[in-house]
Amino acid sequence: MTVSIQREPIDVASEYAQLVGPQPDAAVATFTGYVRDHSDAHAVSQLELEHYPEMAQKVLMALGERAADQFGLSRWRIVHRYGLLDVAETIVWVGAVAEHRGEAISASELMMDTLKTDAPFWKREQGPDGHVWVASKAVDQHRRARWRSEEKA
Amino acid sequence: MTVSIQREPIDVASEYAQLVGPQPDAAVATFTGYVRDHSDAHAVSQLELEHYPEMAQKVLMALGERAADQFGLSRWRIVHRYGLLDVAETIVWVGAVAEHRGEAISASELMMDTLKTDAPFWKREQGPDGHVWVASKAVDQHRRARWRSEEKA
Amino acid sequence: MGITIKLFSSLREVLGESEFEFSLTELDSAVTVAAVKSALSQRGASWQEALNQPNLVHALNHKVVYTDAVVAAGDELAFFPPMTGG
Amino acid sequence: MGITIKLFSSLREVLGESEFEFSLTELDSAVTVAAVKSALSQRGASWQEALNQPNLVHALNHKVVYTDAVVAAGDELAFFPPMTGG
Repeated sequence: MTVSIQREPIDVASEYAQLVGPQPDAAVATFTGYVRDHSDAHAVSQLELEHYPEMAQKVLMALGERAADQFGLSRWRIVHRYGLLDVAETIVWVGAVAEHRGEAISASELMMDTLKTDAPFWKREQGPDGHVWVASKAVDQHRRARWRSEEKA
Repeated sequence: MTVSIQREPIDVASEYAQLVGPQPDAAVATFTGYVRDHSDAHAVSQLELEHYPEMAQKVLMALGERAADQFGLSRWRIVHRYGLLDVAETIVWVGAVAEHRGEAISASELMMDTLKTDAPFWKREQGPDGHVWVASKAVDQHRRARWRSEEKA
Repeated sequence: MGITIKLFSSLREVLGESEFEFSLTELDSAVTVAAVKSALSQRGASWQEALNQPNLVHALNHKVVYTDAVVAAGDELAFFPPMTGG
Repeated sequence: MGITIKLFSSLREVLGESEFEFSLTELDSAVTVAAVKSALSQRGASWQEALNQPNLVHALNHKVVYTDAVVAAGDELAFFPPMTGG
């Protein structure tokens, strides 16, 4: 299945329809992330997403393939934005299709937890005091670590 | 937020758009279940969903409210079909909106695991040997039990 | 004392009824779900068997209960096999 | 030996460069990421500081590596702070 790294907003309805196709498998889980109007500390008016294109493409493909392998997905898709985003715009969308709900839901969670820490994207928030690079969060490292024991060597 | 128990197919794109609204919160998780063309043992050509309308409405509302309370959801929605369904039609759709992805994803999983065993719907499959009532699965009881320790008295 | 009985899924199918009014005139005021099951079981072997299957679920006024729950006049008591929605 | 260096996010911003070719003529063939970092650190205090921040990530040909990874001619070596996508 496929990855899209794009400047354009994510068309969730279209992505969903393409993911499931005309004969859907039994279980479809999706996750969408949107730009918040605040961070922990201050208001946010815009979000800039810098990325490392070639590496991001490879990391997201490997991540989707790992999730498909681990959870027996029949279909999956990862879409990630870059560039300048307004509040309430889409940032990321993942979709996972499987025979059973547990597999689809866990795969979507694995994809999100892993791309947060492993995919080369960097967020810069436009707040009241100018641009601020977003710091990596301990909770994200912790959530990422939950999946590490199940990884292959 | 709301529950719909309906005969009509679920319009996933429309449900999604109504769930998130014009100013989405940061994290949106959804799950959709579709009619499979097979069960563990045989081919399935149609699925009939019987339900207990008044109780189903109450159970699904209580379940959504519990998920909202436990995971701090800003919005949620549960849609469940009844009646005669063809293969590849939608059966169920849940959506959960929260500040953080872990909460949205866990809430969607809680809603699915709990409605499978607690909401008064019964599936009857049309297979090669006629209609067969679907038996309750041990895996569903097991998944349901994971959430029990976190329930309030 | 009159209550409404509802049957769903395989119970409805096997017993050929989905909803009916049921009176328990001979019983005292503290009627339990177990007592209603006993009374209904006297309708015949198919009722006896269907109402004593090990996984039977009892819902009193739309809430799952144990057989020691007390039933009052006007209540709705439903019997059905384990739920299989979703 | 020539390699391509890429810098992202706060490193790119602080150091004012995003991509450049870098030669390590004076080093032998077994050049590590650590050796490249040392060589680049001699460009000045801001380089020294930026390349020695505790959470610096090193990606060699699009793969995260430790500082003992060996760099070959034509490789692409990127430096950046922890990723914050999603």
